Formats: sequence, C-alpha cells, structure tokens
Amino acid sequence: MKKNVLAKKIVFFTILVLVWQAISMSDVWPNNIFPSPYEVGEDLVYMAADGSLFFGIATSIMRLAVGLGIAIVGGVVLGIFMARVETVNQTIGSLVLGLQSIPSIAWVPLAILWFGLTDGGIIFVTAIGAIFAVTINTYTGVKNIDPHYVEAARNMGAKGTQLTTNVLIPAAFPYMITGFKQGWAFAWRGVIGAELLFSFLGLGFLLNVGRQLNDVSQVIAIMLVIMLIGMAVDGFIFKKIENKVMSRWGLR
Amino acid sequence: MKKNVLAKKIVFFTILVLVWQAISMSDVWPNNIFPSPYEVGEDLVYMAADGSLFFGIATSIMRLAVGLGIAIVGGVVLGIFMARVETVNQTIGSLVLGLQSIPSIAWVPLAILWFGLTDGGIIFVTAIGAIFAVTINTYTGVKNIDPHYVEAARNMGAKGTQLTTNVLIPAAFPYMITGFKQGWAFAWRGVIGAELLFSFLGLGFLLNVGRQLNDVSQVIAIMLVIMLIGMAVDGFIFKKIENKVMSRWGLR
Amino acid sequence: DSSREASGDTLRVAFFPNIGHAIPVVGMERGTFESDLGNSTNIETKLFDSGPQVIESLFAKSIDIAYVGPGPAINGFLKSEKHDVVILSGAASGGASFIVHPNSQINSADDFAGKRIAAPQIGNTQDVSLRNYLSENGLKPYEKGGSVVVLNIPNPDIYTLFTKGEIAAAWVPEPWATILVQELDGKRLFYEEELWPKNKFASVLLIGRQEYITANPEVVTKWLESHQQTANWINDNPLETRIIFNEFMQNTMGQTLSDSVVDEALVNLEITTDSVDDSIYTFAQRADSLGYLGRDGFSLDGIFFDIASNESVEETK
Amino acid sequence: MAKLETKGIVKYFKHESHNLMALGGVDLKVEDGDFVCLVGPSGCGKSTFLRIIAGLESPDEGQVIFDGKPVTTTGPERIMVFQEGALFPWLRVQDNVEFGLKMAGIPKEERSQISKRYLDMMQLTKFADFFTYQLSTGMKQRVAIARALVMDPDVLLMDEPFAALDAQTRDLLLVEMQLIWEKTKKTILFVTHNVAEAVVLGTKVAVFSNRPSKIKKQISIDFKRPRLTEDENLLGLQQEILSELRPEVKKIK
Amino acid sequence: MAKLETKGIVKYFKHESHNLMALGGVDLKVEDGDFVCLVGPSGCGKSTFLRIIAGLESPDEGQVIFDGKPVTTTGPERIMVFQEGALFPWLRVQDNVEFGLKMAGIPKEERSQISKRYLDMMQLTKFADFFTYQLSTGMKQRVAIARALVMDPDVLLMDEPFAALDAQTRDLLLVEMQLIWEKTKKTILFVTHNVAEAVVLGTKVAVFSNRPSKIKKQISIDFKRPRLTEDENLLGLQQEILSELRPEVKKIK
Ligand SMILES: Nc1ncnc2c1ncn2[C@@H]1O[C@H](COP(=O)(O)OP(=O)(O)OP(=O)(O)O)[C@@H](O)[C@H]1O
Ligand SMILES: Nc1ncnc2c1ncn2[C@@H]1O[C@H](COP(=O)(O)OP(=O)(O)OP(=O)(O)O)[C@@H](O)[C@H]1O
Ligand SMILES: [Mg+2]
Ligand SMILES: [Mg+2]
Repeated sequence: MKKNVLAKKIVFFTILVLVWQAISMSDVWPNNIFPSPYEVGEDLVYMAADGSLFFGIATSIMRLAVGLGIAIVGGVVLGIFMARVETVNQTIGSLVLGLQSIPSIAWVPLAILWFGLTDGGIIFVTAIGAIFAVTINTYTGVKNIDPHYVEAARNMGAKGTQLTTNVLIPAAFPYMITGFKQGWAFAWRGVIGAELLFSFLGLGFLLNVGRQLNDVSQVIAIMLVIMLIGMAVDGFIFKKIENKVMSRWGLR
Repeated sequence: MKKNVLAKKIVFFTILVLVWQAISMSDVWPNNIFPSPYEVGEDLVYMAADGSLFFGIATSIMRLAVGLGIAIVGGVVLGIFMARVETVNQTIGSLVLGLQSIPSIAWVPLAILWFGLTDGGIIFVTAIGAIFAVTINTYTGVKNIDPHYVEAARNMGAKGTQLTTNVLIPAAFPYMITGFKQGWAFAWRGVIGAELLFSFLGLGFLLNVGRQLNDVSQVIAIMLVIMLIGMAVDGFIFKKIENKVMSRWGLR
Repeated sequence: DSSREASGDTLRVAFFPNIGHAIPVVGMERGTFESDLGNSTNIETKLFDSGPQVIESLFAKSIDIAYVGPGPAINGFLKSEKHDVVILSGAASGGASFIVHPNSQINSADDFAGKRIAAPQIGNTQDVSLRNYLSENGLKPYEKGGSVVVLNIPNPDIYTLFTKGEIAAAWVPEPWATILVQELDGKRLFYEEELWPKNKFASVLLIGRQEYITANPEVVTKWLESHQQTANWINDNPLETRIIFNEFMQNTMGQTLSDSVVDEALVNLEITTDSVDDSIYTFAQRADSLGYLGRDGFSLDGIFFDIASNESVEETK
Repeated sequence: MAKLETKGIVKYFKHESHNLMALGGVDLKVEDGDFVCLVGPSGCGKSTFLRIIAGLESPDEGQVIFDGKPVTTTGPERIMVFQEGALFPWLRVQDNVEFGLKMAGIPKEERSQISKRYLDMMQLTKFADFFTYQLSTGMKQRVAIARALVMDPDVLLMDEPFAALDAQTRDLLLVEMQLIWEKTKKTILFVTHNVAEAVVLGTKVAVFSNRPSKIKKQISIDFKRPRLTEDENLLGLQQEILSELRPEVKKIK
Repeated sequence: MAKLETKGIVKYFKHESHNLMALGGVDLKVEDGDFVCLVGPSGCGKSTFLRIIAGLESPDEGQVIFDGKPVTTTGPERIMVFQEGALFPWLRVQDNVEFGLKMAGIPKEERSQISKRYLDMMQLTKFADFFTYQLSTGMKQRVAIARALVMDPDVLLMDEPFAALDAQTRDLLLVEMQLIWEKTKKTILFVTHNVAEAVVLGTKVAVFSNRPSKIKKQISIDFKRPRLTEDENLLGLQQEILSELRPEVKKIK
C-alpha cells in the first residue's frame, strides 16, 4: 500500500471515530442507545483482559472451520455428482436449489432437535448454510469444463476417481473458489446466527449476552470483532488463493 | 421440461416424502420432535385456511422488496462512487468490505434500539445485509467497463449524470445483476432472521411461533414455504433477467 | 406506526403470551382495561417473547408500559442514563421450579457435579437464581472452572433437550415447569419460593417509561387501578381465567395448553400486585455479584415509581 | 490557416522505474479536407497522438490548435472511431448511431431523421433494430463510422478501424471510405499499420519514427480514386514508405 | 494385415427434428508406419471419424479394427492430439507431458526420465517448469505432441493440430512433424483442411466426400523428405486434390 493511501485511510477512520464520539457526546441519542467509541473500546479491552473475547473467537472460528470444511467436501462431492450424473441433477439438483434459499438460521430449531445443544448443532447450521453455494458453483464449474480436457484425459487412460482428482477438480477449481468464498460468507453468517440462538459459547453468544443484559456497547464491540475477522479472512485467505488461481489459469 | 425428466422428479420427491413418512412412523424419534409429512401438510392447510400464511408471506415479501430496493439503489450509487472516485474507494471502500462480513442478524439489537419494533427496523436489517454485496459487484462492474466505452461516450459529449445513466450503469449491468442476485440471497436471509428475532409478523415470526410452542411441524411447514418462495424468485425473476442480459450482451 | 412518540391518546402495552402474564391477558380479553381507560385512550398491545427485547423497545420508545421479569426491569433501569424505565407495580410472584430429568438421579445439590443444568436466557430471573444457588452450595459453573454445566437456552429448547435427555435438570418458570412435569415425567425437586424469605419473590413486574408516565399520569393511574381489579378477579375466578387464557392462546398463537397444565401452573403462581421490593434488591445484589450489572457498581435509587405522588420513591435499603 | 495543427506535442508515460517518452515533439499540419494516414512502428505513439487530438488525453508539452484556437478537451468537432468500434452492446444499432445526438439533447424525431440518413449511407437501414452481437465485424465497423459521422464533426479521427477485419471486408470498406470522404469532404486522420491501406486512402501519408516519436516524413499521394489495393501504380509508393519504416521497426528490436 | 482398419463406419447425430447422417460408411485401411492425411469439406465428419477411432465416440454401424481385433473403447495404443492442444492449465509443462504415465501408475522417477527424452526431442527442456499460459501457441502445440508421444502409441490421431498457428510457426512444425515421424515410425492419421499441409506431410491423402461422408479418393505421395510448403513439385498434387474437393464443398452451399 502506498504511503498516501495509508494516510488517507488513517485520516478517514480517525474522522469516523471522532464523528462517532461527537454524536454520542451530543445529546441526540442517550448513551444506552448510542454508546461512545470510548465505551466500546473499554468493553473490548475488558473482554480481552478476562480472556472471554479470545475464547469466544477461538470457539467461533473452530466451528466455522469444521462447518465450512464439511460444506466444502460435501458440496464438492455433491456438485461433481450432479454435473456428471444427469439423474442426480434432475432429482437432487432441484432440491439443492430449494434448500439453498432457506436461511441457515431457519435450521436452528431443527438443529437443536437433532443434535441437541452441542457444537454439532452449530456446525450443522453452519455447514448447511454454506454447502449449497459450494455445490452449485462446483456443479457450474464441472459443467463448464472444456470437454477436450476430459476426453484427452480419458484418452490417456484416466478414469473414475483418477479422472475426478486429476482433471475434474483442478479444471473446475476457479469456479469452486468462488463457491468457497460464497460458502464462507454464508458459513460466517450461519455460525454467528446459530450461536446467537443456541446461546452456547462463541462470538454470537457474546453478542447475545450483550443483548440480554441490554449492554449496547458490548454488542457493538463484538460486531467490530466479527467485522475484523471477516475482513481478515476475505483479505488474507481468499484474496491470496484467488489471485494465485487466476494467474495460474492465465485468467488475468 | 421433457416428460421423462418430470417423471424422474415426481418419483424422486414421492420417494422422499415416503421415506420421511416411514421414519416418522417408525419410533426412532417421538412425533413431537419429528413430525410426519402428513402433519406438516395439515399445518400448511390450516395456516392457509385461516389466512395467517398468506398474510405472513405478504408481510415478508413486502419487507424484502423495500429492503432490497433500498439496498439496490444505495449499493449502485455507492458502488459507482467507489469506482469513479479513488479517494472514496480508499476510505469508504475498506469500510464496505468490513461491513459486508457482519452477518445481518448481528444488526438486530441495534435495529430495535434505533428503529423500535417497526417494519423500519426489519427493513434496515434486510437492506444492510444486502447493500454491500450490491456495492461490491457494482464497483467491480464499473471498474471492468471497457475504457473505450467511456472514452467514446465522452468524445460524443456525454458527461456527469448523463454518462452515469447512459453508459456506466448499462455497461456494468451484467455484474450488477450478479450483485442483485447475491443481494437478494442475503436480503431473504436477513428478513427471515430479523423477523425471527423481532418476532413481529411475517414468515420468520411464524417460524418463531412454531418454535416457541414446540410445534415442529409448523416449523417445517414454514421452512417449506420459505424454500418455495426462494426457488420461485431465483427461478422466475433472476434466471429470466440474467438470460436476457447475457444474450443481449452477447455473453452466451 | 408504532414508533411514534408518546401521546395521551394511545397506550402501547407489551406482555408475553404466558400464564405469568395473566393480568394483561385476562384484563385485555375481558375488556377491563378498555372500559376503565375510556374512549379517549386507545390501547395497543404487543406480544413479546424476550425481556431484553422489551427493554430495547422501551428505549426506542416503541412501547410505553410492559410486563417483564425483574432481571430486564433492573437492567432497563440501570442501563438507561436517566433512569427512563421504572417499576410501577408487581404482577405475579413465585412460579418457578427446579425440575430434574427422570433419569438424572439428582436428589439434591450434592448430585449436581458433572451435570448439564439449563435456565432461560442470561440475566433473567431463573438464571440468576440458579447461579446463586450453585454458589451457595459451593458449586461453580463450568466456564468459571467448576463442574456444573449451565446452559442458557430458551424455554422451548429446554423442552426439546429435556425430551432427548440431554439436560439433567432445568430451572424454569411456569407453565414450562408444569409442562416438564406433566408431559415429560420431570421431577419437581423444589419450588423456587422455598428459597426466599416469606416464600415470596417478584416474578413479573409492570414497568413503564418515566417520560410517558409523567406526561400521562391519569392514563397510568387508571391502568393501575384496572390492573389491581383484574388481579383480584383472577384470584377469585381461576377456572374462568384458564378458559380465557386458552382462548387467547388459540386466537393469537393458534394453539392451547392442556387444561391441567394451566390449572397447575396457576396454582404454583401467585397473581399479585405486590412487587415484593425486598426480593428485587436481593435479586439485584445477586445479579451484580454475577457481573451482570456492569463494572461500576449500581444503585436502585428511584426504581420504584409512585403514581400517587407522581415521582420515584426514594427508598434505600 | 490549417484546419488542425499540432505543435511540439510531447507525452510521457510513467512506468515502474522510469518515465517513457512516447511522443518527442510531434508537429503536423492538416488542411481542411485532407485525408492524412499515419503509419509508424508498433508502440511509437500513434494512438496516443490521436487521443491527444481528440482531447481524451492531455500532452505534457505542446498544443493542439483547431481552427486557430488551442483545444484541450473533447469536442463534437473532433470525433474518434475506435479500433474495436466500441459500440454499446446494450443499444440497438440505431440507438448507437443516435447516441451523440441524444447526449446533445436533440429530440427523438429529429434524431431518427438524421440517423436514417447515415444508416442509409452505410447500408445499415435493415439492421437498425439489431443488437451489436448480431452483427458481423464489418457491419460493426460501419456502425461505428455512422455513429461518428452523425455528429457531423469537422475532423474524423480513426484508429486502425479496419485492423480486425478479414481481407475481403476490408477491401469493401476501403472503397466505401473513399466514397464517404469524397461525399462529405471531412478532414480525416487515419492511423494504420498497413501501408497498402495508407496509400489507398490518404491524400497524405505521415510516417512516425520510433520512440520518442516525431513525424519523420510526409508523402503526398495524388492518384485518381477510387483506388484499390491491387493497384500496381501504388506499389512504388508503398515501397517508398516501407523503406522509411523499416529502420524504425528495427530500432525496436 | 493392416495396422488399423475401419469397416463401414456409420454415425448419426440427433438434431431437433431429424437425424443427421454424418458418416455414411467409411472404409479405410492404414498400414503400419503410414502417415495418412484426411481432408474434406467442413462439417463432413473428419473429427467424428478420428474420435471414433480413438474410442471417444462409438459408431452406429461398422467396426474399428486394430491389429486384427475390433476395438470399442479408448486405449493407450491410439492417442489423440486435439486441435486446441487441450493442455491442462493447472499443470506445468513437464507434468502435462507425464500425465498419461501418471495415470498408468508409473513411478515418478521413471516418468521424469521418459518425459525428459520427449521434452528434448520437442526442444522444450528449458520450459519444463512453465505453466501453459506462459507458452506461445506453437510451444503449446509441441507440448501436446510430446504428451501424446510419451504414451508411445502405435497410432497417433491428430485433429487439425496446426490450425491455430501463424504461417511461420506452422512451417517450422511441418518440418519437425516429418522428422518425428521418420524417427519414431509411428502410424499417423492427420486431419487438416489445408491441402498444402496434407501433401507436405502425408504418405497418403484420403479425401472425404460431403455428408453422408465416405472416402472418395486416396492418393499416395512418394516425394523425398523433408518436403516444404514452397515445393513446386507438390503443386500438381495439390491441384489434383483440390479438384476432388471442390465439388464436395459446393454441395454444402
Ligand atoms: N496509459 C498508458 N500508460 C503507460 N504507458 C502507455 C499508456 N498508453 C500508452 N503507453 C505506452 O506508450 C507507447 C505508445 O503507445 P500507443 O498505444 O500510442 O502506440 P501505437 O503507436 O498506437 O502502437 P500500436 O501500433 O501497437 O497500436 C507504448 O510504448 C505504450 O506502452
Ligand atoms: N455431438 C454432436 N451432436 C450433434 N451433431 C454433431 C455432434 N458432433 C458433430 N456433429 C455434426 O456432425 C457433423 C460432422 O462434424 P465434425 O466435427 O466431425 O466435422 P469436421 O469434418 O471435423 O468439420 P470441420 O472441418 O469443420 O472441423 C457436423 O455437421 C456437426 O454439426
Ligand atoms: Mg495503437
Ligand atoms: Mg473437425
């Protein structure tokens, strides 16, 4: 990042915080509705100091990782099946499109029913929120594979699993990355939403505690944390993978 | 749809319902936690008969439409600004990326505080969940406009608003459509999630009522409705627009 | 539009579709409040299912008065800068029990170690009571390094988990306590009131926005009178109360509770306008020691509002 | 007075480590009604030069003088035809052609009268309702020219407009281009890397040197029209221009 | 016994309303070491014929007989080189070349020994670590050929492998192709729409008729190698083949 861009950013965010502080100090809204950045910062420091913040982050990220992992594996397998076996596409495919439009939060009651109050339940909600985005993108990716790749590979003796791992998956990878990214966005929403409703550890739980105790500054503090983690994952993990894949495939 | 595809689908979904019925009739889970499809259907009929289902659907769709409308207008404006004014991108742009990764459900406590228990609050949650997806895709779209379009237009005397409405928006439209679609997915999740937590009319509310009363069959019935609406919007509205735009642009 | 500012011609009331909130339910269903307030005041009712959300809505000026438990009431009073939220009256006392799962082999606090015990959301009445009870018995929750896993989950989910045997016990309000006993063979280990002085503690309170109250004292006065009358009527007519309550449930939620659940729940509750002030101070102290009331200490000065003198009651303990 | 004159146009481009001097002081005089073809080695700055004249880019030094007055911005009297056509895919052929008129606020009816004339001239009347993806490359190029002519510019700036065409279509358009020029008497600046094209079209051919580029040589061509690429009379001129170009192209390597 | 023989190959394709008979009974005998070039009007089914031989598609009637035995599936003895190369962009050049060996389960070291030989032959050793987007079109085509040769097939099936190349690169590869054939003595079936290419490469040229296609004529070519496209001796043969083709192409219109 060039120096002057960084400077602009610093100035911008400083102004933002100052305006926020000014609004909260003026009496437009009482403090219980609109806390000051100072209070929010205090809450963050306090939660960091007693360790609950880091425990919450670790818990949420662990669940996210497992849930997203399941979604990726499951979605890729399902997507490949749908793309390669027409009957699977015609049957399960239409179900997938439907399930994809159920908000993951709607699964919470059933998750509690089926998994109880366990990490399993939250992971289920996370995974089911993300899996169909992965599935649909994998499906599109495999469908769009240049048929010459597949024919060349078959001609050179690839078949079955060999064909899948050596050709189908790498060839569909640029699309799959998009699916992973979308999946991650849904999974992150899913994990926070589920924790909020399950109220069983994690950042969503901390958000809920803030809410239950009508502590707005804790709510905002946790939202900031959620946002920072989201930015980090987007900016470091996905941007990197995407750039690498895109340049490797000669797409940019 | 060809006859035999339709037949396959019918067979598949029939089997699905039968398996479900069989599981619920076997005594793996008691009926109050795993209802049969018959009970779910009964609940649907009942809710349809007393009108609460249609009222719920209408309420949710109204909120969705307003929220998504706001997100689209706001997102397009913001996205164009970010793409055309470098400073806006360097400052607000990085904020947008961050806000995008806050699950919309996390906004619910603030929405209630700021808007009270009103449609306004739910619409806020819906709009804020969707706006950044629209913004980011519009930004990408405008950034990727062939510079020759803009130069040709400027050369022929277009400037300011004229340039925006006559060139930037139509040229970026294929990307914007993607943004609208993503925005819709987030908005739909947002509206259901918000209604579930606000507990104030709409399909999310009906879901919550089912939950509060431990009426799993109502929960599943509402999930089916949510899924069908999602499929309808995806399949009829977005598929149509997308196909039209793609063929117009000669992209397929 | 429900967000408009307070005005004398509309009173916006919040309560839960729950047997503990029998006063507003019965009072509204029988039309008592409407006729007592007269034609000049239009009553809007709003159903909620969580106390914190009621407080949020009070803060947002979406509602004027509300029936909630003491936890949210105290939080609302303390978190609002100028003490916007005050207690007007009691609405119910008692009515929570400790229910153990039939297979859990819990007979007393000695058997809690290693068990999963549920209470509704953090900071609510049962949650505070449960955590306090644990520490009085020398137990600590899991997250504080102890052996008892305390789960804060909504009542319907407690029911689900109880069905599946995933929790050993639950500290729940009526009618859930009775439902667990009648439907799932739960064992009532003790009634919460047994742990309180005089066997009484406030479980539902009538609270309001100070701004609205001072602007519309006549409306609130009439409401309070009607509130008292309804409480008396309920105590005189338990059978009709059950019928009215179930009609209300059918109309608003599309479902009813079984008659025996409502009857037993009503017996376990006391519908009273007594706000059992002592129990509120005790409760606040317990909540504070759990860290629920912020880091800066607390004072309940002014939490009780006397409508007759139109000012907060200065009362110190 | 020359219709269009450039005086000492210099243009730098920033690259990672150093500044690249693309144009090293280009002087050119174009009389009213001239058809000037610009040729030069690839990357010497021909497109940049045209863009500066159009006002789409500004020079680091020097001036563009039009009708005696310096110009610095885009203007309807200097209209560019891009290599790729740069037609708007979201508009029908007719709307593409009318685009500039619409921007100028001319009412719909008047617009369609004007566009009709140029669609006719370009033999596009039948395709007025088509979208651009439905056109062949040659038709697209004709739409692009019609879109420029509709603006009735004094100067038409054309940047390798025929580079993407196959030989047949190109030959056709080369003839059409000459007819248009004779009919409309526009002043035209025409960039091409194809020397045969240049001698067929131009009243003058200007040869650019390699970077930093200047105009190395100008050659006038007086043959009767319409000229064809097969014309053997033009071969000598082609050779002359090529012999000027060759050493410049070699410098690149 | 012929190395490869097709007997009455018939192939239909379903179109909306009717079935299109692409191949109408193709009989062809290819001896061991033959270099057979297949020419024919566009859309007559040359690619389809090659794909049937490779086992990538199955005929509706007729048989492909290899070494006396009918074959119906793909096999390592019949390897195809696609027009676009169909290289895998996710693999480096060397891994692309080794792909077939890897599928056959040959261990890494042995693979790299084998691939080294063919990378050398194709002058690709320096580029072993490149990804395909870093290669020119000509280099890609050489990788594709190396990838096929590595399989050491008895028959090499090539479907217009040089169609996308510019004239210079093509001339170069035409020479290389002849050297490879002389060195390896592979049997080659080579589809092209370029008659000059066919006469330069082939020991035989087979001309397809229009749909439903059969082989209309076979011509043997005996000139010494390496032959070049400029070779005037080959012009007569080109004329002969073109005169066979012309009526077929006309039938399409
Ligand atoms: N926006 C830019 N930024 C940096 N360098 C540029 C830019 N535009 C052009 N250049 C450089 O300036 C030089 C001249 O470019 P220009 O496109 O004008 O050449 P040209 O003569 O039109 O070439 P061609 O015949 O290949 O079209 C080139 O070296 C090019 O790399
Ligand atoms: N999968 C398919 N489905 C339907 N029709 C097909 C299919 N593949 C080929 N065809 C048709 O079969 C005919 C022969 O096609 P093929 O590609 O074999 O021709 P070709 O001789 O290779 O043509 P070209 O010289 O253009 O490559 C064509 O008319 C084509 O449209
Ligand atoms: Mg150029
Ligand atoms: Mg072919």
